[in-house]
Amino acid sequence: MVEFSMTHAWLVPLLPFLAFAVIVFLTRPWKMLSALVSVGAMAAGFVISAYAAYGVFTSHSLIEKSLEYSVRWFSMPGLNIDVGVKLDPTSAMMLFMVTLVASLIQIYSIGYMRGEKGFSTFFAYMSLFGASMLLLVISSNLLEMFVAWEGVGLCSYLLIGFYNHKISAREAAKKAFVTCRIADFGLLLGMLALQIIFGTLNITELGEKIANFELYTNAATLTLVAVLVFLGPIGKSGQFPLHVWLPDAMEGPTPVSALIHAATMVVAGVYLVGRMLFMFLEVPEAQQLVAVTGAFTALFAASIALTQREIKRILAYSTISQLGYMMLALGVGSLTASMFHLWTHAFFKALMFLAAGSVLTALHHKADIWEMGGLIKKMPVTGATFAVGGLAIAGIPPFAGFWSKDEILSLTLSGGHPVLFFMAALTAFLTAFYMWRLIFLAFFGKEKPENHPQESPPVMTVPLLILAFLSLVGGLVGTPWFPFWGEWIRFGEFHHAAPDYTVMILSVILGVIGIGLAYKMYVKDVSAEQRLAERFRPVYTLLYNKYYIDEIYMWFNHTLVDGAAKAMYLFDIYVVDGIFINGIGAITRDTGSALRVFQTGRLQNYALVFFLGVLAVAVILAITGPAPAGLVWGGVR
Amino acid sequence: MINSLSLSIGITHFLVLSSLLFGIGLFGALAKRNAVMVLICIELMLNAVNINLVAFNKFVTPLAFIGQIWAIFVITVAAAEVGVGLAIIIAIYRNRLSVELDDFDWLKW
Amino acid sequence: MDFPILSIILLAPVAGVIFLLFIPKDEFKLIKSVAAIALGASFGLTVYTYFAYNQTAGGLQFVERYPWINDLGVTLFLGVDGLSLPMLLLVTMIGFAAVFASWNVSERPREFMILFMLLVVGVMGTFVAQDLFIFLLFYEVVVIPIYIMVIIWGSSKRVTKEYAGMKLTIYLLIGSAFLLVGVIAVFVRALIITGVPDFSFTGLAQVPFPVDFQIYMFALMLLGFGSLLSMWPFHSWSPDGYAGAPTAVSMIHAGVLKKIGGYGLIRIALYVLPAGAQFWAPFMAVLGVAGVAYAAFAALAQKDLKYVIGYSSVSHMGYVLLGIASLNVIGINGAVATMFGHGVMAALFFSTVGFIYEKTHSRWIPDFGGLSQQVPRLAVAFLLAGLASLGLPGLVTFVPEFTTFIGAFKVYGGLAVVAITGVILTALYILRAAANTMFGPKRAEWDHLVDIRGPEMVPLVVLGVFLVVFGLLPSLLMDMVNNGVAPLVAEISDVLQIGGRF
Amino acid sequence: MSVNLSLISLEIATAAFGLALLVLGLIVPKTGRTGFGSLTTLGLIGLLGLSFTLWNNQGSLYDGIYIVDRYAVFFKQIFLAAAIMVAMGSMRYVDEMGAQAEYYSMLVFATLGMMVMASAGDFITLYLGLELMTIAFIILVCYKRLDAKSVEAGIKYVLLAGLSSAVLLFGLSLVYGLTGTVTILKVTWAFLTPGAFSPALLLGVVMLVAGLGFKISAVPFHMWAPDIYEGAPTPITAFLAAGSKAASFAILLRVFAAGLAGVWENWAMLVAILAGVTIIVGNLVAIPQTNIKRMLAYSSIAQAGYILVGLVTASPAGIKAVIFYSFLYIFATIGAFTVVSHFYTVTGSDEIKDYAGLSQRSPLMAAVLVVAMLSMAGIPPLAGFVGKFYLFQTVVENYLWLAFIGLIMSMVSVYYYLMVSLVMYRDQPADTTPIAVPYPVAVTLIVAMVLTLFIGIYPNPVAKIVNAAAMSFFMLQ
Repeated sequence: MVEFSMTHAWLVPLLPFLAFAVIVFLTRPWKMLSALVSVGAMAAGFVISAYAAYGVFTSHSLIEKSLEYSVRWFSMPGLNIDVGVKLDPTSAMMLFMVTLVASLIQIYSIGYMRGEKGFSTFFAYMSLFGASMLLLVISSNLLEMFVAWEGVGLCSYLLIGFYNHKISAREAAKKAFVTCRIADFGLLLGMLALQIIFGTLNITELGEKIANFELYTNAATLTLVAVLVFLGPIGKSGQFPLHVWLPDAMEGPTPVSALIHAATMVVAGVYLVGRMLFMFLEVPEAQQLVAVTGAFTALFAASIALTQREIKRILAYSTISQLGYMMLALGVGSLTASMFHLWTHAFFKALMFLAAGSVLTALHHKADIWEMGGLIKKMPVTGATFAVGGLAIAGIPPFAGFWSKDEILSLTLSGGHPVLFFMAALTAFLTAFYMWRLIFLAFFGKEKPENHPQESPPVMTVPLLILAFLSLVGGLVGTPWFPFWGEWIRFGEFHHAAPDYTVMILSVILGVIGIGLAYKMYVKDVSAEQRLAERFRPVYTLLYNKYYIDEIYMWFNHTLVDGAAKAMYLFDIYVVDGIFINGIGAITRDTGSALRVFQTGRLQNYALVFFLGVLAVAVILAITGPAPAGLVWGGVR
Repeated sequence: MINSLSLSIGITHFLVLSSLLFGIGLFGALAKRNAVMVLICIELMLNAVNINLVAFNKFVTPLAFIGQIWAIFVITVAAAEVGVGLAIIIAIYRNRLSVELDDFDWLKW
Repeated sequence: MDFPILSIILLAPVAGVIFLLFIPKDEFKLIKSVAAIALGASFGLTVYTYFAYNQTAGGLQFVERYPWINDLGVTLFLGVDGLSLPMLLLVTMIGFAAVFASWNVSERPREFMILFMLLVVGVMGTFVAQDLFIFLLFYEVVVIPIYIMVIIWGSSKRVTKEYAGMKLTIYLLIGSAFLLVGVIAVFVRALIITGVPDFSFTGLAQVPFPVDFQIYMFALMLLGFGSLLSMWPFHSWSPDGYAGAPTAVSMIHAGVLKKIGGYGLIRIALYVLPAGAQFWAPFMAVLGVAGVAYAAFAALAQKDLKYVIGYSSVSHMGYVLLGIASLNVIGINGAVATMFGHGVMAALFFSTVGFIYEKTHSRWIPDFGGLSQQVPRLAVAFLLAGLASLGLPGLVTFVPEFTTFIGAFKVYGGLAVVAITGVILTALYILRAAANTMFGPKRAEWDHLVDIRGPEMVPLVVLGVFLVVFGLLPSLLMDMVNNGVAPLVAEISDVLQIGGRF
Repeated sequence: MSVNLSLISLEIATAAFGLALLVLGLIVPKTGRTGFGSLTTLGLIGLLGLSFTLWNNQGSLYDGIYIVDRYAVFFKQIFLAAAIMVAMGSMRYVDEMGAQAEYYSMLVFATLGMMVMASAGDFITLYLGLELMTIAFIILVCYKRLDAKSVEAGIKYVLLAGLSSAVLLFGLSLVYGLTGTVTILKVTWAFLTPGAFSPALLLGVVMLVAGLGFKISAVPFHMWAPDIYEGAPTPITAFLAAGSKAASFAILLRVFAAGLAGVWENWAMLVAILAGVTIIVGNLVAIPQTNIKRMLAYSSIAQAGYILVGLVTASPAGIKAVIFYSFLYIFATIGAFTVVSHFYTVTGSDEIKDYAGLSQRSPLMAAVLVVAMLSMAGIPPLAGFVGKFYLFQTVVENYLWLAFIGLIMSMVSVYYYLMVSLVMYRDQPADTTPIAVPYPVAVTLIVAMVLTLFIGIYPNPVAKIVNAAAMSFFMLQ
């Protein structure tokens, strides 16, 4: 079975895809059946990937040399594209994690989406979403990855716009797609360049060739290429400045948000950079860019999250900020750390979103945390699990988040980036603060009479509990004392860093202070925030309005793009068409009418013209014709 | 043979005469407004041709009677043409009560 | 090939036409069924041909050759290779689908179907003809049926259908006039050089034309074929034309007819006059890129669905031109494949818009919103076509565009980048159109709409299948195309290296 | 010398037939006069059959005065074919006019004139043929002597034709005088003798050009054509446009391609310019026309320009192109005009706007009209395309600009042709009563359409024959 799973890993994406097809074409009328098909496919995928992961994590050879098999997709002289599977600890881990989280989320959705219109369609999309993500994870070729990449984008478009009768949802979906498209433009260029320079898009081959890229190109070019490729992740993983679509993605049903934010879409970018890490390590500038972008995004998003009021929006910004961490880790050259954080983050973020989802269902989609309060009493499981997530993200040991975040911090410091380290540390503090601000406001404090919350059914709470458990223990695979993780998932040599207690303690302290401050401000005296807001009004509004970045983009889009469009169109109508085409036509017609006037109907005018014609001919002949001299000497000889 | 022309004066006279006749006819055909007059002017032009033909025959091909024969043909044809022409003029007079060419401009543009 | 399959593919619709002449003109169902059967037969046979084509052998296959006009060296020379087969498949597919897209034509359906089938025959002929003269015969057959169809069954919005039809016709004819001059001159020069009249592509390609002559003639052909390919700035017939034309005509026209331009550029201009191509390639590239960006922006400003598609097709043809201009196997492969992909996509798009217009009598985007709730299947078709149009991976348009980009990027670098921005703009206007038409709060005035069903589904199914299958398995398309393009390019490229065939 | 009368048997028979018709017209009582149309048709068909016997019986009479080669014979067949179609097409039309015997006999005599022109080997024969044709036409043009337009056309034609033939004659006489011969082929040698070329001779040839240019209605000698075409009875217009033009081209080729062969390059540019101007003016002025006969008149002027293109290089290819084009041209022209004439007999109108909805009232007529017009425009797969191809093939090497003018203008011409199609196909008819097409007219139309299509799609057989004709043309020298 292990053998089978490893050699048939392509089944993992294929099954959900088939589920999608089956639901769309066959089982759409029967809701539960569709749901079961979808969940079943994902679960089966989980089983396979579990076995595969087991297989991978027991054979050391795969760390250096991944297991690959592929088939020809299309080819022509000078362009060969094979699609296939690239199985190594990283992808195995991703397979395992994605299938696991996705299955849980889908199970949860059965409860969450009950009675929704388009229930089956929802599950079809979810399956397609999962399929694309899994394909992305296992692909051995950049183009294949790009296909999955866009597939993910498409599904996010469909799912964010699931309630597309709402203007907001429709716009959010469009925004998500277009933003990612802009990023993909860079990625596409990067891929074209890679194909043209190195003649292949197979990741492994690229790795070998880029290892000594001087044979093919110079460092400057490669840097440019790397930056272009990095554009893609900036968009997909919601890094600054293309993060704008991510918060709006809230418009989709909550499980979708969970899936997008935790397991699938947004980590795709991180994963891609991780896959191409060998390239970034070759060109320090690009690597630097990654690190800086990551750190800045982390801080930036966290600062916005401080003032938001919608529960899911806060979570969204926290996601952006966590993704910043992962990018930072990659930027400082550690695949291990970023993947580790990706892994832990998947659990606690999925947990928090699902919990938020159950809150929203309980409160009939009232999202403002200031209108909640004391929910813990009515919704113990949800509250508790959410709190677990909160502890995890705040980096309180032994919760999962602590280990991964700590590793990133220590690496940043040891990697010699004090500034970045400072930003990351500050972010850690802010994270703890805003996350617990949310928790305190929503679950503690006094209850609001107008709310009549109720605990969600088991189908929703069980996944919560599982995820809570994972967020509790998920980090133990990579503690400094038991570096199982780092031994397997790494790029380059494995070196076991001694535990850095100062950083560890610092991060814990920051987390605790954050929580404490939140407790003081939002449980002790609730008016504290208003007072602060009064004092720092400009800052507050700036943060509350997300630095006005959306507005800037809107302006750009409406003024410049649409303006240009209008200009071109008018040019087309009035110049290309109006002047040239119609002009020529008019000239022709008018000439006709003008010449027509000569036809007076007077017989003798005709005769006159006739003789003028004779003269004309004579003249023409005299010019072009034979022996003009003859005219000079004239007369008859 | 052609060079022998230049020696003789006669041909030139004939040619000048015919050309004048032709010119007169042409002028009339363009200037006269009366259909009959125009018809007659055309006859003048044809006669100019006849003079040419006969003269050339005399001076260029004295041995063959090409010119004369041709001239006779021309006269015959001209007669036929005039016959038809007059008939038409009568017809159009019947139906427009005019033989002024300027009146006949129903067909134009 | 003893069994004249190509002739039969060509003659099936003709038989249909003859049959229709004897059907009373009010037997609506029967008339449409006959058309469907005739075109379906061609379609089926073409699919068979497509897969029966022996790729390992390559070259022209299913050849039929009969002497035609001896003193001009014209032979009725039919045959298909990797270049023409995809196009032929495209014509028959779209022709078949278009019959169903115009299933509800109730005004003079018999004339409609007769003209339409003539149109299809003409287009098919251009792709199977391997003789320049025969190619020309078919090339202009199509003009008049199109005109008559536009003026009878067309629709007037921004411009009257009369204007649109006349513009379409005259524009293309003037273009073809230049083309004709070029063709005649090439033929005569070839006759002078070789002494034997030969009109077959292969024959002409063997003639060593002087370089400056090639340059001059290529310009003429570029003008002719370019205006058919709606090459910027000779594109302005296309949006108006499509807007004015009835659905079926828009489908065929945007789907395949304008591809004859690209096909001709490769099959004739490039193949016969390589030196000219080499000279003009940069200009072509610039025009192509200009077309992409310009038309994409123009499309962004449109409020009429058909205009959006019209401009988008102009913009896509820019890619084709760019690919051809790259003069390498990859680029030209991309160009040809892009023509195929865009064909399927545009046809689906036009049929969808056609249905929308038929049901709502409006194409004005602000009139719509939330249609996906009233006519979900139409919404699916619309979205499918739209996503294909923005080159979504997994649909038939992606791999071709990617290939084109590689080919062009190799040669033109920065210029190509400008063209690739088209990817973003396309997404922008397509999604905008989709959002404002299909999504958002639904409107009461469209509650009465009935979704497409029965025969109306055929275009969606047929075209959709090709859209997805050829997208997921691009080798089905690319191998065939490469099979046709690679040898051609190999030939001209070694000509260019040794500078002329001597 | 022995005179092989079998060579002119065709002409003799035609003349006899014409006279017979005339006599019959006198003796047959007024009541029984409706059979003339069919009689004429049959007779002409018989003559056509007779003409085939001459295909392999060539030679010239009276040392080159009268030439019977395949070139001439083929042209005669063209005339006969045209005459047959006109005769058939005009049956209904003529019934309105009464006194048919003269009409048909004049038709035959006009044909005879054309035949003589085609065979003319010297200026005198040329002149006789020309005048015979012209006078017959004059009579036919104003045959509707009660219709003001017809008579006006008649008087315009008689006077202008008289003028033109006077000019032609003067030119001929000069040429005769300065070369000392009237036999066309001998004229060539005179031209070749050094120093023989004088301005007077030049003037002579110029007048020759003018005279013949008048007959083919080449700009600037075209002014008469629109009026006459509009005024004349429509079948006669057809015959004028098709037959008279073809005959004039036949003689034009003889005089210029054969007669001036030696010094041709001096004339090529002139002809090229004439052709270009004719094409442009004809097509442009046709655009604003509202009367279909007038529109077709202008378009036939343009057609003359196209045929002139073949004359630019008087090469075998050029001759072939001219013959080929004049052959297919008669079918297009007569097809179109027959539709017009029948439409007139039914509705009494020649205005384009009255053609509204013709496609529904009579699909056949509409189809024929469209096919004929598009063939004139040279749209594949119609005969006109092949014809134009042959024509322009001869000039692309040295006169590329002419090819541009010709082809672009022919696409412009599509514009006004399509305007007619627009009216016929889009508009709903004012009165929807179907137009019944009588048997002979229908035959004419179908023959015209089928041949136009057939020649367009499979020109090979015609091309073969035309080749033979063109070859024989050059065998003489």
